[in-house]
Amino acid sequence: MSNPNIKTKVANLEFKNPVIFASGTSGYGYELEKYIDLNQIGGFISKGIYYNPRMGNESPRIYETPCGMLNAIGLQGIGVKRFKEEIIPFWEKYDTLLGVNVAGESEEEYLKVVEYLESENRIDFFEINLSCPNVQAGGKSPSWDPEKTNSIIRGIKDISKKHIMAKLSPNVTYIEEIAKAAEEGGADSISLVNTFVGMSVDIKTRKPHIKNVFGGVSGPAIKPMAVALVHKVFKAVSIPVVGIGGIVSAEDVLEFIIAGASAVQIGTATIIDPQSAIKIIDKLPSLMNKLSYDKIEDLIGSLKTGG
Amino acid sequence: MSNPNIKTKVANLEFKNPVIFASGTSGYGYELEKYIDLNQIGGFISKGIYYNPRMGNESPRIYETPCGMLNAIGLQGIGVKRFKEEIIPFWEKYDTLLGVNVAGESEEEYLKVVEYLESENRIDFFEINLSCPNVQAGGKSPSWDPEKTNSIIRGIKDISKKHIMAKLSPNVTYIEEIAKAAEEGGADSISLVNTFVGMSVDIKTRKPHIKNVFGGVSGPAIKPMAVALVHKVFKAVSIPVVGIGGIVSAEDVLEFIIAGASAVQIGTATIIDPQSAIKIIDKLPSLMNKLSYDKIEDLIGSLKTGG
Amino acid sequence: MKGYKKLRIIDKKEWGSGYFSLFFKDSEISDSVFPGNFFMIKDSSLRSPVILPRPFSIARVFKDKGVFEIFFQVVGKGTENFSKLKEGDILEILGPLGNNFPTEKNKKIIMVAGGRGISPFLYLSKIVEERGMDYILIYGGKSKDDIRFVSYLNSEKTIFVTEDGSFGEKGLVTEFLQKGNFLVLTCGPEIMMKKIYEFYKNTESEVFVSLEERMACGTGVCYGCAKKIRTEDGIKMVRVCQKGPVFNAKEIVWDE
Amino acid sequence: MKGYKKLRIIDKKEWGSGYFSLFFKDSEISDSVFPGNFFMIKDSSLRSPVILPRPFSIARVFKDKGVFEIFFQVVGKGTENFSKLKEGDILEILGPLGNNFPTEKNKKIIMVAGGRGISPFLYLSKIVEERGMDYILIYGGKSKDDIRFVSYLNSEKTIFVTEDGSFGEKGLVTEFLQKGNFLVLTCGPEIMMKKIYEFYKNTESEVFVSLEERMACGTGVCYGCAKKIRTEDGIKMVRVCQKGPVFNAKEIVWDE
Ligand SMILES: Cc1cc2nc3c(=O)[nH]c(=O)nc-3n(C[C@H](O)[C@H](O)[C@H](O)COP(=O)(O)OP(=O)(O)OC[C@H]3O[C@@H](n4cnc5c(N)ncnc54)[C@H](O)[C@@H]3O)c2cc1C
Ligand SMILES: Cc1cc2nc3c(=O)[nH]c(=O)nc-3n(C[C@H](O)[C@H](O)[C@H](O)COP(=O)(O)OP(=O)(O)OC[C@H]3O[C@@H](n4cnc5c(N)ncnc54)[C@H](O)[C@@H]3O)c2cc1C
Ligand SMILES: Cc1cc2nc3c(=O)[nH]c(=O)nc-3n(C[C@H](O)[C@H](O)[C@H](O)COP(=O)(O)O)c2cc1C
Ligand SMILES: Cc1cc2nc3c(=O)[nH]c(=O)nc-3n(C[C@H](O)[C@H](O)[C@H](O)COP(=O)(O)O)c2cc1C
Ligand code: FES
Ligand code: FES
Repeated sequence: MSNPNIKTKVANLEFKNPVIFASGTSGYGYELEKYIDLNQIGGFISKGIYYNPRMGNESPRIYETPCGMLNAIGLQGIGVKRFKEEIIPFWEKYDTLLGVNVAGESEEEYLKVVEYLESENRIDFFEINLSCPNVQAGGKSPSWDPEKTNSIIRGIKDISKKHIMAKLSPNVTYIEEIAKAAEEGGADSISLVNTFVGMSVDIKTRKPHIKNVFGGVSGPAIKPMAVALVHKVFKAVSIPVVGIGGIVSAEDVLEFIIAGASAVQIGTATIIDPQSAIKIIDKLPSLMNKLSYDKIEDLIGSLKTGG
Repeated sequence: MSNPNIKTKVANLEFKNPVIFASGTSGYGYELEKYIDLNQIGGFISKGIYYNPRMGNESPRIYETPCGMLNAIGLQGIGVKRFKEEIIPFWEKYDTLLGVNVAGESEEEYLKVVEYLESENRIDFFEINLSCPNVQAGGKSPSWDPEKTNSIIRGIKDISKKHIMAKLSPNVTYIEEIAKAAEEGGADSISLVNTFVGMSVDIKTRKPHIKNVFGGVSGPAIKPMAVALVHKVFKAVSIPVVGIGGIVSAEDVLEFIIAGASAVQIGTATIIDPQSAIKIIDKLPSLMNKLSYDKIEDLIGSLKTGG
Repeated sequence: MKGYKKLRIIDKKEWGSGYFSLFFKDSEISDSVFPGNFFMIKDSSLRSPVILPRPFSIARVFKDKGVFEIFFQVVGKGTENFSKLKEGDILEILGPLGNNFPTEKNKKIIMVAGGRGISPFLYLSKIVEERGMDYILIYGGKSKDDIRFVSYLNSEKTIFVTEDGSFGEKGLVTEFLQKGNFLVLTCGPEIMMKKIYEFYKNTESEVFVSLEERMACGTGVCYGCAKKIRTEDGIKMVRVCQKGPVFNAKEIVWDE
Repeated sequence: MKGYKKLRIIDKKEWGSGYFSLFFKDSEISDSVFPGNFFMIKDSSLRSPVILPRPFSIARVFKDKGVFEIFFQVVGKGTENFSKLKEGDILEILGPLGNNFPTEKNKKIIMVAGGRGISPFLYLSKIVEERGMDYILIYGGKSKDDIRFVSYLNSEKTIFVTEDGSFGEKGLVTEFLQKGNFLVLTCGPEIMMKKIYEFYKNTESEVFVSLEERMACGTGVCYGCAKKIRTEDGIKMVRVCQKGPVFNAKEIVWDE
């Protein structure tokens, strides 16, 4: 039995292991402290943050769907000021790579968030949540449009020296176009997928199960779609890809990595059990041993097609 | 206990009940004859048909995913000539509304299929499968593009007097645009969704579980996405909408109808059990009684939002 | 670090009409739990038809035996699955979570339970009784099928109420409230709790309610269970699993 | 009209190493089924972790008792779930479906089974024996853990083969084939069946194989189980669940 190497790199970011906590499903980190050792995880991405504090949507905000869940939290958040004052100090105790998920209702807001936090050394990378509804554009999200995507990423790269990870929405016709636009804008990596637009109706009351009517679908249900989109983007761009969508097991992690992901994020799994990621990380080496795999890095995009 | 009325109309088409067999998951109909009385179902849509017979993809073609399945049959089919000679006569025995799912690798091919079958009186409507990969356009599907959608539907309306149902792919950024393009092209109704692009990898062999690499995801996993898209299209167009995606129960049928569908199609449910639709149809009246609903037609699009 | 614990169902009770109790043995939990606390419970076996855990209040606690009880009603797939499990089956349980009901020596306590909302008051009524505190429990349901634990509850302190009069008094629990200076604790349908709040709004009584907001994580990471609450910093969407489930009724921005 | 039948598991056998048998009682099925036929089996209870039915060959049939057996190996979630069911649990079964193995009076029959591919030959060996037909059965596996039914099979007619020699002969089943004019029937890994076909390709023997193509419906509606087959009209993608699962090996376009 060898001891498989589960380290991985996403451009300049070196992760202890390929499992990153996804944004919005892991709080700010402190919520998890009593359940897990935050030094054992590959990386952590905080809840999406706007410049100002934000109330979020009314309840009900969540509903379970077949093998998945629907959410419309509405990016409730504490804003950059409290983030800097309360959350950054919390993370000083840990050496795990920390990403901040950046949200904005307009291009300017994305820039303002990055500008405000750029000087914080504890932040290792910004993940740009391009799926936020843009109020000016009638609720359309920037990652539905290659030009918007390009311009936001370019603007951020101009003012930030940190690693910029562009997080894409799956709700588009040509994901490759959006991914290329982010790459051309200077993104250091691409993460996908965010949630799929979904809805559920209570047939008794005839009301939507979610107050906001529409929500985002996450969890195992979306895994095959997410793997497909990750593989498409992996083939379309030359920057690294971080895979997200329905990962609940070590097997799922390898599936995304073989399809082209350099690392993965887990979201709903942490909602199901705060220790899911730790259990997955613990299982990776023995799973790799069983399959005679030595290094995560050798597996990235190693899918065998044709023949 | 009243006797709820489960009849429904989709423009000029009057269905005995709202449950239509979806294309590609019900064969040509004869396969089901030994399991169900084909006169009891709301409607039937045959397997997608190109002008010429078609071999389809290599195996494996199917794989189960969380609460769903992935398929890449590749529209294997018998072509219009054998369809006319072998399938139409079979359906003469039944009075259930019959739709033909029309496929094409080019705009011309769609027209050729409709032209060939237009004079068949047994065919009540054509469902235009706008999700076929277009070989000329490098595998892009017409329903990813409003102009292509519009032009195919317009072309078909010019040569056909039958009801034209435009079947849309969910893999697009703005479903409303595509739906409106179909409506402007003259479509009598819109059906959605076709399958979501997906993929699954065998981590042992590192090969895709499906020979074709990519496939389409169907089944309960996609239900919340499908309901959302149906509701969006219902609000965007004034022609009737037929809801498809993950329906496996009478409750699911009502969910789609309340969200805006005038009728529904069931696909994967028939693969799971050839009698699923019959069981669902049998259960509808008692479910409606329990919820104090009198008529399916009163429920269409009756979603209560706001407040 | 502590996470979900795998606990064996050591006993099960089918109450009829869709009500069930499951019993678990864990002295760490039964020693530390207090009425109002809740657990997130999931079935992580292959057989589970749902993926998210579900929240349940602590019901009875048999501290000497290290045994605690969850009392629930089947309303959907998650609870249906739990209802089909048998003695010996394993569930995963996280908790006790959340805050708990306040108690106060100097005021009479009025507990008001609607249906399955009886859970927290089963143990609480025993605790306040042991402490020699004054209380009454008003326990209502649609019909006698919604009233359980009759022999467990102190009949001198409990007013049973059913809408159809099939057990105890006929009417709604709110018809049996008394004005005065009480500590009112309630758990049940939101509409009932709101009415109780309104009944006591301009009195000296304080009302505390246990909110049954839909939860996904129970650990505070998802912000799914937020409820509009008046805080020092104004109205905020507050996570019920973190600051609750018990709130002072006057902090709550009640739905119209 | 006939659809899925709800049948109770009347008995279960755990063979070890991931092999299981489930037994069902239904005289209609046990009277009509013939080796090669298969069933689609699903668990439509809440507890099922998969949604599609799974195909399984008929294994033993105890006609006098109206009992039939499904013998399977755990390879994924569907089979894992089936392996956890108990006597008394209900499964839904559709079938018998598909065609069956041919038999012929005038030729010696050679049956070749690989691992769980033994299923159809359990009953078939009894049938041909009863009919007084000449046959041998070559039954191979990786090790002794893959060999079952030893006392049920006629030891004079059966050659047991294991790759590691831990039971019976050491080697691969293909090393024990005899040239000549036989009716060769085989079920097991595709690579094994292909080798057997190649062994007999230019001889008088005919080879029939049972294909284990992945299936979704089993009823012919989905076209998921298609395999490249040489037909009168040229090479076609033929549905294994409709024209098979048993095919003449020479009709099959074998994968490279
Ligand atoms: C802190 C807390 C304590 C609770 N304690 C108990 C308890 O002791 N006993 C008990 O029986 N139940 C209790 N509940 C409610 C219980 O969690 C829900 O009934 C359960 O989650 C429903 O799961 P399900 O899968 O069966 O239903 P689902 O399929 O999830 O939902 C079925 C229907 O019930 C509704 N529903 C779901 N969750 C809730 C909810 N939280 N409140 C109201 N309606 C809901 C849904 O909108 C849907 O219409 C508690 C809830 C909370 C938040
Ligand atoms: C006509 C027919 C008869 C069969 N008879 C038997 C039998 O008597 N006993 C028995 O144990 N099995 C039999 N099989 C195979 C059995 O159907 C599969 O093992 C089962 O469907 C796997 O389900 P699962 O959910 O456990 O695995 P899945 O999770 O669906 O798959 C697990 C792994 O097994 C592979 N796999 C899935 N299905 C098949 C398949 N059909 N062939 C090869 N690999 C597959 C998958 O690619 C995957 O890697 C038969 C198959 C057919 C088509
Ligand atoms: C409750 C919830 C809140 C989320 N909030 C955010 C967010 O603030 N920013 C963001 O980029 N993604 C957010 N997401 C998306 C997740 O980060 C992730 O992309 C998605 O859930 C898919 O992964 P999963 O299937 O593992 O959950 C949220 C998801 C959920 C379920
Ligand atoms: C095996 C299979 C084959 C299909 N073939 C077709 C087809 O030929 N034409 C078409 O328009 N849709 C086809 N579909 C899509 C279905 O008609 C339906 O839109 C989709 O499966 C979603 O519905 P469901 O979740 O109820 O299955 C196919 C789906 C499956 C699973
Ligand atoms: S349930 Fe997730 S934050 Fe409360
Ligand atoms: S399994 Fe569906 S056609 Fe054979």
